[in-house]
Amino acid sequence: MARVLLNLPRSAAKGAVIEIRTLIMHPMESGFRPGMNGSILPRDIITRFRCSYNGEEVFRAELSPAIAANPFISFTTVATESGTLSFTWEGDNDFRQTETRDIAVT
Amino acid sequence: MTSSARAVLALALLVAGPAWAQGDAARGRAIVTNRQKGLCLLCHSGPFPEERFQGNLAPSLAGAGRRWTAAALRARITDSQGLNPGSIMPSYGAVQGLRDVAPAFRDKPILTEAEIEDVVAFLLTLDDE
Amino acid sequence: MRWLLLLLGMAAAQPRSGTQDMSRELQAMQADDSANPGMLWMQEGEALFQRREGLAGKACADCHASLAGVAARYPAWDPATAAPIDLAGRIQQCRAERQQAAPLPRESEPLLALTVFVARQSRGMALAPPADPRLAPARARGEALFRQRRGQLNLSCAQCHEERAGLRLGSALIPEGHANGYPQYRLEWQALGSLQRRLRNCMVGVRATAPAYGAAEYLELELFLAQRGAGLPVEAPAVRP
Amino acid sequence: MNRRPLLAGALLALTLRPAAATPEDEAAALRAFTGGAALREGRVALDIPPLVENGNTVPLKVTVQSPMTAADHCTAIALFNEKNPQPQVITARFGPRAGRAELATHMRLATSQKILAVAAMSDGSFWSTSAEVIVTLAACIES
Repeated sequence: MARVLLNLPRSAAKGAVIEIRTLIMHPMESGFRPGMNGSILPRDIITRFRCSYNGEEVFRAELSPAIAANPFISFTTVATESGTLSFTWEGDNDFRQTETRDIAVT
Repeated sequence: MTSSARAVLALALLVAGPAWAQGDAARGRAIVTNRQKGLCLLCHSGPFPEERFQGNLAPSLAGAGRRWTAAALRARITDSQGLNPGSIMPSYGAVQGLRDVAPAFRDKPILTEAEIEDVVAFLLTLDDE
Repeated sequence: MRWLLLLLGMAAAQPRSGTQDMSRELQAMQADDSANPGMLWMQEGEALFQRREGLAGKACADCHASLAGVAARYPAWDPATAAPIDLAGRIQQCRAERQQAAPLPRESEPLLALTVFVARQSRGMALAPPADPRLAPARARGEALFRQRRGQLNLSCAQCHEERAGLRLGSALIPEGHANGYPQYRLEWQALGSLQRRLRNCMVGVRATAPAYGAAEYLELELFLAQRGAGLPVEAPAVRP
Repeated sequence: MNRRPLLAGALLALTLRPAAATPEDEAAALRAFTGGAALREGRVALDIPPLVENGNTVPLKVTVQSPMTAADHCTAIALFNEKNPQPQVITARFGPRAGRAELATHMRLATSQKILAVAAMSDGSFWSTSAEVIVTLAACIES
C-alpha cells in the first residue's frame, strides 16, 4: 500500500465549497529515464485519479509522466450531504488504491 | 612534489615556450561550454549567448585573449593552484597534491594536454571585452 | 576585492537557512503540510513509532511520549559507545537494544520515516548542539574535514558553502549549507534523504571518494554543521531543490 | 536506484528526457481535447513560478472563471507543454459539484518552455492562457 496524505475538513456547512488536497507516494517513473546500465527504465506511473462523493463521481484526472513523483492533486467540491468521499488512484502494473474519508455536513 | 618545486614548475610554464602542439579553437569552445567536461561556465561567465546559465564565482572569460598570452593561459589552466595555492580553480593538468580522489578519476588530469591546448587556442580568440 | 568584502560581511552575519534562498513557491511547499511531499514519510514514521517491533515486543511509543526538542540537540555524546551519535544512529541503537528488532540500514525508508517523525517534533525550535566537552575533538575533526580540499576538483565544503555562499555555481545559488532541515525532501532526489546523503552528494560532486553511510567522518561533519548552524530553526522535513 | 552524483552533471539528469514532443504532437494532443474548436484567450489563470530551481517538481494552480452552475460551468481543465517528451500533463474533469473550477498539482519540466492551460466550458467553448517557465540548470545532481 502506498502512503497517502489526504487533507479535507471532517465537517462542513451544507453548500460550502471544500478544498481537498491529496498526496500519494509513487515514483512516477516516466519511461524516459535511463537506468544504471543505460537502458530506459520502464514506465511506472499513476494514470488515473477519481473522487466520488457518496458514490457519485465529482472529480477525475488523467495523469501523464509529466506529473511529479509523489503526485499532488488539489481540487474542490461542494459539501452536499453527510457521507463518504472515496479516492482511487490507478496506474501501471495494476496499481490501484482506494482511501475513504467521512464528512459531516450540517 | 614540494610546493616550492611546484611553483617553480608553474613559473617555468609561464615563461617557457617549448613547441606546444597547436590547439583547435572550435574544440576548445566545446570544452569550455561543456558543463561536465570543462566545467568552466559553472564558475566563469563569458561571451556565450546560447548558454543561459553561467556562474559568477570567477571573472568573465571575455577578453581573456587580450589580457593573457598563450603561455599565461596554459599555466593558469594547467596548474592554477601552483601559481596561487588559494585558488579554487582546479589544476586541469595536474594530478599531484590531491587527496581522496574517486577511483574513476585517480591519477588522471581533468583535461589532457591536447585538450588544454584546444582551450588555450579558443581563449586566445576572446579579444572583445 | 568585492569578494573579500562579501566574505567579511558574511562572517559577521547570522546563519542563513537554505529556505531563505528558495523561491516563494518552494518556501510555500515546505510550509504547507498538505503539499510538502516529505509529509508522506512523516506519516509513515508516525505509524512505525506506534508499531510493536522485535523480540521485546515494544513500540517506540511505549517508552517515548513527546520527543519535542530532541532533534535540535543531535548529534549527541553516546556514553555506551563512547562516541558521537546522530539521531538516525540513536534510533538504530534504540531499535537494536530496546526493541531487539532487525536493524534498519542507513537511508532505508523506515529509518528515514522514523527519523523525520522525531525530527519534525522539533520544528521551529533552534538548533542547540550540546556543549558536552567529549564532543569537542570529533567536532574539531569535522571542522577540519569541512575545510579540507578533496577530490579531483580539489574543493572543500568551506570554499563553496562558506566563502562563496550567495554566489552562483552555474545557475544554482550556493546556499550556506546548513543542516537544519534534515531529513529533507530534495526535488533532485524526488525523495526524502538524510544529511549524510547530501554530504555524499557533494563529495562525489568534487570527484572524491565518499565514505560509507554511518562512517565516523559523516558524524564529525554533522557535529560541526550543528554547531555552525546553531540557532537556526529545525525545518524537517525541509524541501530543497 | 542510481545514486551516482555529479557536479554539474547532465544538462538535466531529469526524469524527463530525452527527445521533446514536437509542435505537431502538442497540436494533436490539444485537438484531441478540444475536438478542433478554437481557443479563446481569457477566463483561465495559470499560477506557476516563472523561474524554477529544479524541474522535477514544479507547483502550479489553474483557476477558471465560471459560475459553476448546472447551466454554465467548466467541465474540464487540461495542461499541455512544449518540450517534455509528451505534450500532455494532466486533464481534470468535473462539473458544477466542484463548486469552483480549480486544479493544483506538481509537474515536471524537462527544460525551459511554455505551458498551456485550457478550460472546457459546458457551452462548448474553450478558453486558455499560457506561461513561460525558465528551468535553471542544477549544478550538483545525482544522475
